[in-house]
Formats: sequence, C-alpha cells, structure tokens
Amino acid sequence: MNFQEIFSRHELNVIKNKDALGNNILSINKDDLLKICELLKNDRLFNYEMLLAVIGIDCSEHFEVLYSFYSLKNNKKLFLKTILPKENPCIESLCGLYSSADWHERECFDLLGIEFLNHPKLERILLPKDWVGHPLRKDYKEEDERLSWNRR
Amino acid sequence: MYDLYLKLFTYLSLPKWLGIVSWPVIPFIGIAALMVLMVLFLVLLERKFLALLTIRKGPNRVGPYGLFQTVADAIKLLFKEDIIPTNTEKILFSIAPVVFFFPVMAVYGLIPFAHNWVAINASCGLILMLAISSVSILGLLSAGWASNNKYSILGAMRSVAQAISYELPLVLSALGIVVLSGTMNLNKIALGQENIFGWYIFPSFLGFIIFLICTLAELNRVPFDLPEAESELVSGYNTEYSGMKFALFFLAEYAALFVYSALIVTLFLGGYSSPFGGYIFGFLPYLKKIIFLEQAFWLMSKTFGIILLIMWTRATLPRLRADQLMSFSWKFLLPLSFLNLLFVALLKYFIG
Amino acid sequence: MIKEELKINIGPQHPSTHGVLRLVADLDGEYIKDIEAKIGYLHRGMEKLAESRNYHQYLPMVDRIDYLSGFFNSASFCYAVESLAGIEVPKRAEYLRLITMELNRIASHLLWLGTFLLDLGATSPLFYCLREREEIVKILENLTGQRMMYNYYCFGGVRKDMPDGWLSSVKNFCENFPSQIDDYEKLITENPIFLARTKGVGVISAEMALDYGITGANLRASGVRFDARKSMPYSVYKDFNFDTPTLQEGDCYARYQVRLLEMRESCKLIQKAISRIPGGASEKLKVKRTNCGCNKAECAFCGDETKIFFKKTNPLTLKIPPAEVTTFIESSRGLSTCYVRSNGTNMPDRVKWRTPSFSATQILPELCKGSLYADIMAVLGSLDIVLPEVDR
Amino acid sequence: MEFIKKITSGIIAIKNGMEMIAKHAFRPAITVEYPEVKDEFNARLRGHIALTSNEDGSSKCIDCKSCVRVCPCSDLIKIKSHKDSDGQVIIDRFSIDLGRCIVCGNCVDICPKNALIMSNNYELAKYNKNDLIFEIDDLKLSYEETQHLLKELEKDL
Repeated sequence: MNFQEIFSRHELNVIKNKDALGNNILSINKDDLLKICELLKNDRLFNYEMLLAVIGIDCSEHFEVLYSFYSLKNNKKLFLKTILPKENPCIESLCGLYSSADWHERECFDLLGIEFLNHPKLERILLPKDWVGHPLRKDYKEEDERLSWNRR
Repeated sequence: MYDLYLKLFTYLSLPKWLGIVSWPVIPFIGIAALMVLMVLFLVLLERKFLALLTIRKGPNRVGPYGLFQTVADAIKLLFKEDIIPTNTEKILFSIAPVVFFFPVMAVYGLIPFAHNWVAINASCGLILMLAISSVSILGLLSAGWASNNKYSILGAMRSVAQAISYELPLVLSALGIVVLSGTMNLNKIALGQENIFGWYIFPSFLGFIIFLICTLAELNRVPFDLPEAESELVSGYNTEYSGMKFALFFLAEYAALFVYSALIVTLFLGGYSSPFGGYIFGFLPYLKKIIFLEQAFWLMSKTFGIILLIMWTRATLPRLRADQLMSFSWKFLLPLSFLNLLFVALLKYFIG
Repeated sequence: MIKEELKINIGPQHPSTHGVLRLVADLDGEYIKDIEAKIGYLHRGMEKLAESRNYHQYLPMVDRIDYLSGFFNSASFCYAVESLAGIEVPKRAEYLRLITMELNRIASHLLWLGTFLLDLGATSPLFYCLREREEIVKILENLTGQRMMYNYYCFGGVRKDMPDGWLSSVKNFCENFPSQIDDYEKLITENPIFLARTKGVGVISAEMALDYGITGANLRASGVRFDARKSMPYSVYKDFNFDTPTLQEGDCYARYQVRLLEMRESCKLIQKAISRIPGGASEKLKVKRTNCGCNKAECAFCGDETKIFFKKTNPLTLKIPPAEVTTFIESSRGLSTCYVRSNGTNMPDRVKWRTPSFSATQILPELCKGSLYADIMAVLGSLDIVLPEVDR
Repeated sequence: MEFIKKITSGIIAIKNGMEMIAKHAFRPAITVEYPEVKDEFNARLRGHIALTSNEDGSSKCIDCKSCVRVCPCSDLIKIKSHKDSDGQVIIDRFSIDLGRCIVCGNCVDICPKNALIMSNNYELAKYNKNDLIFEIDDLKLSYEETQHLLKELEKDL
C-alpha cells in the first residue's frame, strides 16, 4: 500500500519522512487533517483505529502538532505532522473520529495554547482554571505570585 | 444474696430503704461495667486476631503485648476536642450516638449469663431483645442526617435499608427456636438445650446460618459493612464524628457484636449450659454454690467462638453492593427462612 | 429533603481514588447519573522540566512519572535517546533490563491486586500482596540501591552489574511465586461476592477500548490481542516466546484474570531470561573473566555481549543531533510512549509522555454512567490507574 | 439446578478462602519494628551522599563541578575552594541541600576522583528544613569509613 497513491487520488498533499526508528511521519496541510484522518480510520488499507497521542511542540517560529496513530490490523505506526502558525494557532479537533482525542487535545491546549476547533469542551485539564499562560511554550515566563512559596 | 446485701447496709449503719431501692440497680451497674470492659477487650481482640490472620503483629507498644492499647485509645478519645461541624442539626447530632448506644446497653440486661443470672427476666425476652435492638437504627439515621455530609446521609440510608430488610429473616429464624422450645424466655430457651445433642442448631441448622448472616448485616460487619464502607463512603455515618461521640458509636458497635453473639449462643448453641450435660462444679458439693461461674464460662467461651468466627469472615470476604445486598435478603434469605420455619414446625409436630 | 440528584465529590482526598483523582458524580439514590473526572492535582510538569535539563539530568526524574513501575519509563526514555544518538546496548544489559522490567511488572500488578481488593472491601489480600511485593522490592533494592526510584538504566546499558547471588535470589523468587498466586486465586477467584461485584461490571467493548486508546491488560481483557512486547519488540523480547493472555469479556473480572495470568507469564519470562543471560551470574562471570585469556572480541565471557555498556556516554558532553523519535514500551499499565525531540544541544527540545493511565482515566466516566455508586470503586480499581502517571 | 450449583460452589469457595486465611495465620509476621529492628540492606543502598577522604583526612574533591552539572536539581550542591601554595585544591565549602536531593546517584557516578560516595545512612528525618542543608563536616567520612564502604561496594561488584 502506498500512501502517496491513495492520498493523491483524494487530492491531498503529504510529504513522507522517517524518524530515528524508521516510523513514517507524514507532513500534511492542517486544513486536510480531518479528511486524512477519516481516510486513515475508515479506509480498509490503513485502518488506524487507535489515536495514541496528540503531541504539541513549540518550535520557536511555529507550532507543530504531531498525531500518533496505531493500526492493530496491520501492526503499523503512523505519525501525522501539521504545522501551525505562531499567531493564533488553531486546528480542527479529532473528537468526532476518536474519543481519545478529547483529553489529549485538552492537554495540548492547556500546556501549549493550541486551539482545537469544534472541541466539545476545550478547558484546562492539568493546570488550574485560573492559570496564566501556557507553560510549554518556549517564551513562557512563570510570573504567578502564588507560586512563590515553591521557591527556596 | 438479697439478705446479705441488706445486712451490709445495717452493718454500715445506712438506712435500710436505700438498700431496698438500690438492689435492682446493681445488675445494671454490673452490666455497664461488663460492657465497657468487654468492648475494650473485644477491640483489642479484633485487632490482634486480624493481625494474626494478615501476617502482621497488631498493637504491641502500649503495655505488655499491647494489652493497654485500647485503654490508651479510649483515653485519647475522651480527651479529644468535641467538634460539631457548622450547619449541622446540633441537637440531633449530639443525641444520635446516645440513641445508638442505649438500646445495645439495654439489651445486655436480657442475656442470661448463668442460670437465672439475668437482669430482666422477661417472659418474652427474645422478642423484647429484637425489638429494642432495632431501635438503634434510629441513631444511625439521625447521625447520618444531622451530619450534613453527603457520605453520611448515603451511609445512613444504606444502613436503614439494610437493617429493615435483614430484620425479617432474623426474626423468622428466631421464631423457629420459639417453636422448638415453646417459650420466648431466653433463660428457658437455654435451659431447654442441656447437652450438645439438645442444641437447637441441629434441628434448625438452616436457621442458624440465616441468623448468623443476618447478625452480620445487623452489626454492619463485613461483608455487609456498606453503611461505613471505607473505600466508598469514607466512613459512612460517622464521618463527621470525633472524640467521645465517635467513641460511643464505636463502643455500641462492639457491644452489639458481643450481645448478638451471645444471643446466637443462647438460641442455637445451648446458651450457658454445658455441652456435656452435667457441670463439673455440680459434682463437687463445695462448688455447687458457684456453679454459675461455670455456666458463665460456657457462655463466654461459646460467644467468643462465634465472635472469632465473625472476625474470621471479616478477614476473608469482600463487600457486597447495595442492590445485591437487598436482593440477597429479599429474594434468598426471606424465602429460605420461611422454609426453615416450616421445616422446624413440621419437625416439632411429628417428632415432638 | 434533598433534591432528586445528589452531587457528590469523590476525592481528591478519598481512600480509594488511588491518589488524587477527583470525581464529581451526580447520584440518583445509589445510581450514578453523570460523572466527571478531574485530574491535574499531581501535575509536576515533567515535560517542562525536560526543557531545562540535559539528558542525564532528566533521567532520574523519569522514574517518578509512574512510581510503581519506574523501570518502564526509564527504559522508554533510554531507548529514545539511544536511538537518537545511535548508541548500542549490549546483550547482557538488555537482559538485565528485561529481567528488571518484568520484576517490576509483577510488583506493580501485585500492588494493584491488593488495592483493588481493598477497594472491594477485602482487607487481607492487601497484606499478602504487599508481602510478595516486598520481596521483589528487596531484590530490586539489592540491585539498584533504591526501592522505587531506581535510576538504574543509563544511556547505553545499565549502571551496574548485578551483585553476587542476585540472580539466584531472583530464581528463588520465581520458583516460589506461582504457588503464592495459587493462594490468592483460592482466596479470591471463586469467591461468590467477588464474582458478584466484578462480573459484568464496567464492560469495555473492543471498539470502545480502541476508540479511547486503552492499552495494556485493560485492552487484552476486552479481547484484543495487542502487546507491544510482541508487535513492536524492543529490548530482547523477540528472542522469547511468551503468551499474551487475552480474554473476551472486558469486565472487571476479566481484567483481574488477565493481570493474574500476566504475572505468571512474567514469572516464566524471567526464568527463561535468567537461563539465557549472556555470561550468566556475575560471580561466575568474574571467575571466567580472570581465567579466560582468550581472543577478547569473540569470547563468550569477555566479549561485547557480556559488557553492561559498550561505550559509556559522558553526561557533560552528550549532544544529540536534531531528530525526533517515539518509543513504544509495554509498561505494566499499558502502552507507554515517549516522544523525544533533540535540537543539537545537550538538552532535549521536547519530551512528551503518552501514558496508559491517562486514557484509562478518560474512559472511567463512560463506564460508570448508569451503574451503582459502589461500582465506581470496582471499575476504578480494575483499570489500574496510577495518578502521577495521569498528571505527569 | 443451576441455582443450587451456584450456591454450593459459592459455599465451597468461601470455605476455601477461609481455610487459606487460616493457613496464612500460622506464618510468621512480616512486620519489621523499625526503630528497634532495622532491615538488612546491601552496600549499594543509596543513602545521602558523603565525601570520601584520603589517609590524612583531606578531601579528594578537586572542585571540578561535574557533580553540579549532572545534578537534576540545578543549584543543589555548592562548592567553594581555593588553591594553596602547592597548587593543591582546598575545599572551603561543600554543602548540599538534602531536603531537595532526590538521591539519584548521578553525582557519584560522574565524580572523576571518587570523592563522592553514597553512604548507607538513610535516616534523614529532621524537625527543621534548614537542618537538612549538610555542610562539609556532616558529609565527610573518616578514612576508615571510606575504606569500609569502598570495600563493601567492591565485594559487591
């Protein structure tokens, strides 16, 4: 099965890379995300029925969101990489396709401030609701007065 | 004994009427003392026995072998600050432990510890006992309600539902004994089972099992400890209690454990009577006067046997769920207890 | 009186939430209408900490992500860094890693078993389980120097070879352990109350499990045969033949059984690994090495296989070229992945942990809806959630 | 029939369970009564870190600051030193805040001169946080202790 063929049939642009362990990383356009994920989940060839993680990365100039999929049938791992702009990063939510996306996306929003559109309940999950800023951003500075007791 | 007691008053040059008035009170003082001592011992026994079963050592710091651990605990509880949380029903909150405690204490008076050694020798002692002991549920309910705590109210509701549904099989299986013995007087019931073959456990074994299970439920012990299920309701109805009020709950629970075990022994295992028919003290003319000591010994040893059995089950079994608890009682125990009653009645009718 | 629905707050300080999970439940009598899980009370910013520390500095912290099975996270991070930096791990070190990981799996499962039964109201199994766990912990302490926060793995191998007599103590344990599990089974498996509490409670269907990304024993209890040790082998797992116990029911009882079977399987795996470890026990190896006098590279006792690291990395100079990698480890709770992205300096650019408990907590509300209040504890206990792993 | 089967199997299971419990009751207790009885441990046990010393009682530390750089908790170890006339390094101050130390052993592993070692003392409970900042006098082991520890560790490896 060839990614390129199937994706080009659906008029989707992907660039294939490999990571250090030889797993596929597909760089995709962020607008195509939902389409591609639908294809990945429902197409018999791919059948990626598990969304393992949503990994947000701050790369200083831009954000990256990495989706990690696993197909039980084919025993294949796959990563989708999307690039988001630094200003107002937002991307379509995968909640409709995978239930596991819910909390992973919330965590991503919480720590990196990446907005997921059409998410049913996009709130902070790990940090308290009144937290200021998104700590995993590279330009984050801890300025919360309440944390002063923590220092010694 | 009565004459001896009155003589004591004249010897001490106290007015005679004081002796006449105070005579009936003495058993109750004795019972109260017995109860407190018994509870102190039972708590220690339970901790030590459970420690033995779960390969631990149990309390062993206060006194030799940790014997004074419960005394130390009791003193600690006595001196603890009595906290009444805000937004509670203050009066109910304070009364509840007492309401829970008193019926249990009253019931002690009905247990025949030896022949005619019973504080209240009521002719319908069995029914009276069951009736009084079921009052204590009111205490639980008011404790749970007055605490203004959600865990407490859940625990209280559970305990009321549980107590009501397990009361029926309990009474029905006890009725089997009434049928067999033809009396409701606990003293006479114990007298009716002179040796091990006369024990009512044999004709109504099913009744014994049902009674034991229902006792576990009435006592809120594992596997029926839902009202204070620690992993679910923190500690149920006594979540908000501390200090002496908590101690009263604690006291009442263990006192009830003893009293129900004694009741089981009286009903099914021959009560104070010796399992061998005669008494050892009975053969010796000197000791005939203190034969009640031997009788009390038999009652105690049997009772502690039952208590250890209950503790043993505590170490073994997990907890039931609320709906399973209910269906177990109504769908299984109740029909079974009717069956038992029928069987016992037929047995009595045909065999005699 | 009260309103029709009772909003009850279970946790963060509650005896059976296994740490600091907070559940907000709407109760209708004893029945649960709605439940919401709130996490984050144990958030320590493990991912943020990685940004300001070099690889060696971060390594001891990794054990704390899941304190009940520290080796797995450690291994996950080590494999990630090793694959990024191109460091090879010698066979002996891999075997040591495998043995320690499997021991840790048993220890973690034992603690789970005890606390699960404690949640159901049975007290004594806890003590029995802790006794057995104590033996494992003692064994691991003798090897690594600490009971829970091992910090034993390092990039390119393990820190120390095993002490004298360690292997035989492991062997001893593995021989005695199955009979202990038999004892637990006698006590629990057939018990009618336990059956009533767990059978048909908290059923996860296979589709639901996959949808929520549940992994590990919870997934295997739902009839999906997925084990990262088999399907994406790391370490030396592919040299071994072992079972992945799978059951179809997907309820609490199935999860319990799967975990018990897994413990037995791990025990066998350790025994196999002990018999095959290159060089054998350390005392033997020492003797062989001193009297060997052979061609170094090809010798079975002095060769590269029996080292515990080929090349020790220098913590002060370890710099990794920019790349990214994700490692997949079957931890005791499920699939634990570690994403590491390096940027050419001695500090990682981003480390992301995907932990199995996170997904398991997410499915909890779905499982509890409509069941009884007491079932929360049964389900929560059976999912084997460890809160530090959820919050990281 | 099914019903009766269920009941009998349940009774048998409970009976088996109770027998199990009774069987375990005759095993010795596993409790270790801590302050009086201390558990045995192996020489590898990681207590707090300690400074080894030479025969003449001086420290082996050369103030290379390797330990500071591998320590996960950034500014935990504080070292100050000066050089004497022979060019020998004399340590003026070596302090570690054990309240924040996670006892990972990284510093011991990296130390080029074996100046640091994990002692076997794990009893670090104190009433005051500041008592946990150990200075050089608290950390330094005598020559005999050092040799003993090293010997134990060597035997072990």
